[in-house]
Amino acid sequence: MAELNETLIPVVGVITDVRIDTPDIKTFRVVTPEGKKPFDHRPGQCAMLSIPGVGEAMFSITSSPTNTEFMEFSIKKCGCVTQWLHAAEAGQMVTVRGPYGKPFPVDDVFAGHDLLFIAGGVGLAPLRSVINYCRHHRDRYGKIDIVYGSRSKEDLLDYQEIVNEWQNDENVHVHLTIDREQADWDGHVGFVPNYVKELGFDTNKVAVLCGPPIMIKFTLEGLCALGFDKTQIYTTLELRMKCGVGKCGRCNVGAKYVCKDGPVFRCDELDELPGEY
Amino acid sequence: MQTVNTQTLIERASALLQDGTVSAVLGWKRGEFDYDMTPAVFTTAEELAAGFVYNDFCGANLSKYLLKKTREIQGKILVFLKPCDTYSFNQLLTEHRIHRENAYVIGVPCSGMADIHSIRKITGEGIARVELTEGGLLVHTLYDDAPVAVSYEDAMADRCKTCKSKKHVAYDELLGEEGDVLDSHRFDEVAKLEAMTPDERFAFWQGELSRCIRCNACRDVCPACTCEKCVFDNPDSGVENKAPGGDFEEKMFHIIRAFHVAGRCTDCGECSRVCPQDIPLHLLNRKFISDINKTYGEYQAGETADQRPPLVNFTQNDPEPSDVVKGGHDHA
Amino acid sequence: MLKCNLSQLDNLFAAVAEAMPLYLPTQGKNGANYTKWQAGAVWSNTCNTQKGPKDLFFPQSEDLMAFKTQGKTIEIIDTRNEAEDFAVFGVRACDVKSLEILDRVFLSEPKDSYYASRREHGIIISLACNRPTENCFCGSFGIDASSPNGDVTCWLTEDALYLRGNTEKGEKFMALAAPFVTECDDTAAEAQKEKIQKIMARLPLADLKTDAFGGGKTEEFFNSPQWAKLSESCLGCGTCTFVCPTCQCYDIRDYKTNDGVVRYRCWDSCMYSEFTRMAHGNNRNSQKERFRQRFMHKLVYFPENNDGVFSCVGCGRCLAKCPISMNIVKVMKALEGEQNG
Amino acid sequence: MSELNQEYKPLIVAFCCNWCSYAGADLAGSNRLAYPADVKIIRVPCSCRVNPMFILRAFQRGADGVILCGCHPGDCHYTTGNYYTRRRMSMLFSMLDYLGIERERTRVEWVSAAEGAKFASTMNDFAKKVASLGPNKRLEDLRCKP
Repeated sequence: MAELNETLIPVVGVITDVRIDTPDIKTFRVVTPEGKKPFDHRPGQCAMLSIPGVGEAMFSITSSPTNTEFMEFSIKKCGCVTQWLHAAEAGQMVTVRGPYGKPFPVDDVFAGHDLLFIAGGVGLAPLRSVINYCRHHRDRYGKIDIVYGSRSKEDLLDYQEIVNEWQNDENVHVHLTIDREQADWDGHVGFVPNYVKELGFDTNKVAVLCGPPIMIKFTLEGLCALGFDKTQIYTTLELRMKCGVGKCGRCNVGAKYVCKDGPVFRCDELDELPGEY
Repeated sequence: MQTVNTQTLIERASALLQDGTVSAVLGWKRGEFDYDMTPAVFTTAEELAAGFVYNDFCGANLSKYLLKKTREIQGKILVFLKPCDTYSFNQLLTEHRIHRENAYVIGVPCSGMADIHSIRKITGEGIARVELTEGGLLVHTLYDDAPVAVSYEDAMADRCKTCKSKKHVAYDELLGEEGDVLDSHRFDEVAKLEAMTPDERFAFWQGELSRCIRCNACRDVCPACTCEKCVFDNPDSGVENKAPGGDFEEKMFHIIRAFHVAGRCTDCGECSRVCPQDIPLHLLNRKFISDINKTYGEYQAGETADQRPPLVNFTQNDPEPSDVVKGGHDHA
Repeated sequence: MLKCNLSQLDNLFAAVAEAMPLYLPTQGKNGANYTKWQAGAVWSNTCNTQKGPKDLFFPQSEDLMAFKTQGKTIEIIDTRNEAEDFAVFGVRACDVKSLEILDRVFLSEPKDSYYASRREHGIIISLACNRPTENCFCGSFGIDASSPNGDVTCWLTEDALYLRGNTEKGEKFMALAAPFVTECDDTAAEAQKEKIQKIMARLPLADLKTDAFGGGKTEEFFNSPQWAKLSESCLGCGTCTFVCPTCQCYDIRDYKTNDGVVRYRCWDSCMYSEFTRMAHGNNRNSQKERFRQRFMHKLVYFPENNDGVFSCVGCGRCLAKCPISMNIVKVMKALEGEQNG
Repeated sequence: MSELNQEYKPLIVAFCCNWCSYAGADLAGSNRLAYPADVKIIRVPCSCRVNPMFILRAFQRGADGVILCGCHPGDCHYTTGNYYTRRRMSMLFSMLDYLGIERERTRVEWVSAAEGAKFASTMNDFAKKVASLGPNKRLEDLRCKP
């Protein structure tokens, strides 16, 4: 029996680093006790993290697959598992299993195209993996635009990485915005959907959206107004999950399971599904 | 056999809809068979004519639905309540759980409800049709050429055999004759268990409660279980649970549930009626009722709408726990 | 075809039980249920058992693994054990089919090793239904109650049980049964089959049609106004899901024992209010949405993902058990009626 | 059997109210009055803070007996808390008895801050009674057994 592979049984992971990103988001670096990356993944895929006795929850893997050393998860304090994690220090073990879900089509659909990433708040977490993947394979993609907004400067996730790395890349354009005026901020102020309209992108590209539902809704409308077709726009969904492999029965939207058929969906595919997400 | 019939109720309900007294009617809807009625809301005379039914199989206690319905409805909702249901209604009023002004209660007399499970015990499976006649029920099965005659007495739900009251304790309007509070002998079964040795009692309850599948039907149907969020659903309560993880969890669930409704349970018997595993859950509630009666004086929850339940009350001279839990047998 | 005289049946059960655990329906306080055969047990031929044989393959609650934690360290303990051979006797056609439906979930990649192990070791001895109930509608889902699948198929007549081995696993059972059976032709079994088919045709729900449902019909039914009416009096209890032989939703939970943590899974119900509740919200907030999910899953979503196979076998348990008598038959008729009318 | 029982040390959980019984336990300690070391005291603000679930939970987690101590009726720090306790526990213990759970495993005792000796003798007596019953088998959770 022991030789039989069982996806529900996780492996042990060690948190080697906890980075405080924003007042309510921390990024956790996880490796196996041997110091290796727990498993390989593709951009956009998720993993189940758990603390025995507390619970198990699904998180998107925010580090790029091209990072072979470790895995990172940016986690917002929200429920009981995340609260517990936020209290954890380096050296704490957790359990991890995965990878789960369908990744972004980075090697086929995205290849050769200009890319537009739009994120709001902690919504950057799932996109960070794919952005860094594309940056790593820079020659495979055209121009990369990143629109990222949050409540305040302090709430911008991965701010150091954005400023120190992303903005210095050739042909990568980062557009940051925050919701309200702030003393030490000389950048754009305003909500993401409006900013996207202001920036007015050409439609010859693939767009990837992630953020709170209300932001997705209005940004999607904005993109369509700019002339984008829904087949050009990708987003990710999040629902309650227990198994991660389409068997426990709770994360379905219509006939699709977010854990198995998602979390990445093309926006025209979402239109086919009932609005239960 | 019920003294009021479908037609009487439809006529009265239609009239009340028509003159604007009520805007909806809570009753029972005809099913696939003669015995599977579903509680339903009707808003027009046409709907009533098409689906409303009232007969010996309309046993469901509709009072709990008022919790939601009287809060969301515009105008009044008409509800038909049997005598035992009116006790639940009063108890809900006591606890300020329903909006009285949005309910229009018609008391319907009840001569005891039939229960398809009681009938199946006599006729076996495969009931094609149940005919209600003057003398009793004629049950046509899929297999016997001649229908099987079942007396009303035999067809009755267990809870109706020990009916505590034919009297409506709350209503806006009453159909038929008012009945009396009965001397029901409903504590006989409790006394029988009390007379057993602890070992026998343990064996009995172990056998019963171990069948529990934690479907929560007993809780969800119970008119006394009206918490917005049950402790057993609350992850912060420390007892949240979904499956009987072992013998203990089942006992814990049922003891605590019975305790939470102790002094508030009107003994309507819905818990035992809905249990898919046939666990006599009412015997837990009745034990509390019987103990309360014996220890703190006779008390019938829901008798009036302004009583203070005995477990949120006290006197300075209450007996000590060691005196209450007495008698029975010594443990070997 | 083999024949076992009814007088020999208990000896047959005893011989099988000697070799491996044997589960069969016996009459309990609340009707027939699968129990482990012991000397003196009386097999019940009642149609149908209160709960299906699902529990034997996918128990209501089972341990998945254990953890030892100390300070910051965690040790994972694989507590899995290979199941031992066991036999289940008297499984009806609907319930046999329900296992095939569960297979589609649990045996699709990645396989669920807990279920797979039990499935691999469980021998299903099915039995044709001599006396189906008024709640039965397996025929609507293309199931033939007179000729169930399974590792061994049996027919019962007045005086004998007729057995036909279907699989290699079934032969294991047949070998154990060998001392109590004799060879015979299939005349008696065929006659019994015919009898059953006649009964099936005149069941009250025999004309229930499934044509209106199936994959790709989400749009057609999801926004139906019927859902509000149908779910109006639903209590939100889990009875229908727990007695359903094809419902397979589960929850994974941790239990802190006095010296560690056990991670177990248990049946869950889409009817429960917290089934899809997350820290930041719930995508099925009302009972209407939860109720709709259950039936849409059985009649549309599941067939869409599984070659048109419905996730209902017409066993009739939800008809018999629902506290408010709301069930899949009423749902199907209401939705279909709306479509036609 | 009796020999075995002398060996056997039951685990007792004692819920003690902060104002009287806990102080009573304290006094028993400072007066060097002996009571069994297997009595685990849980301090509660008032005896009526003890939810019936606490009692069942204690049994689940391995207690062989559960005793609840509070101020004497009439002396409650919160005036009436222990009157409610008295009714609740009467009903709960009666229910446990009804389910066949040995009634000597549960007890309510009123112990004031001055009654160190009563605390010790109560615990000694309760522990002896529970010991004579042997381990709690009827309200145990097997998952919590080693």
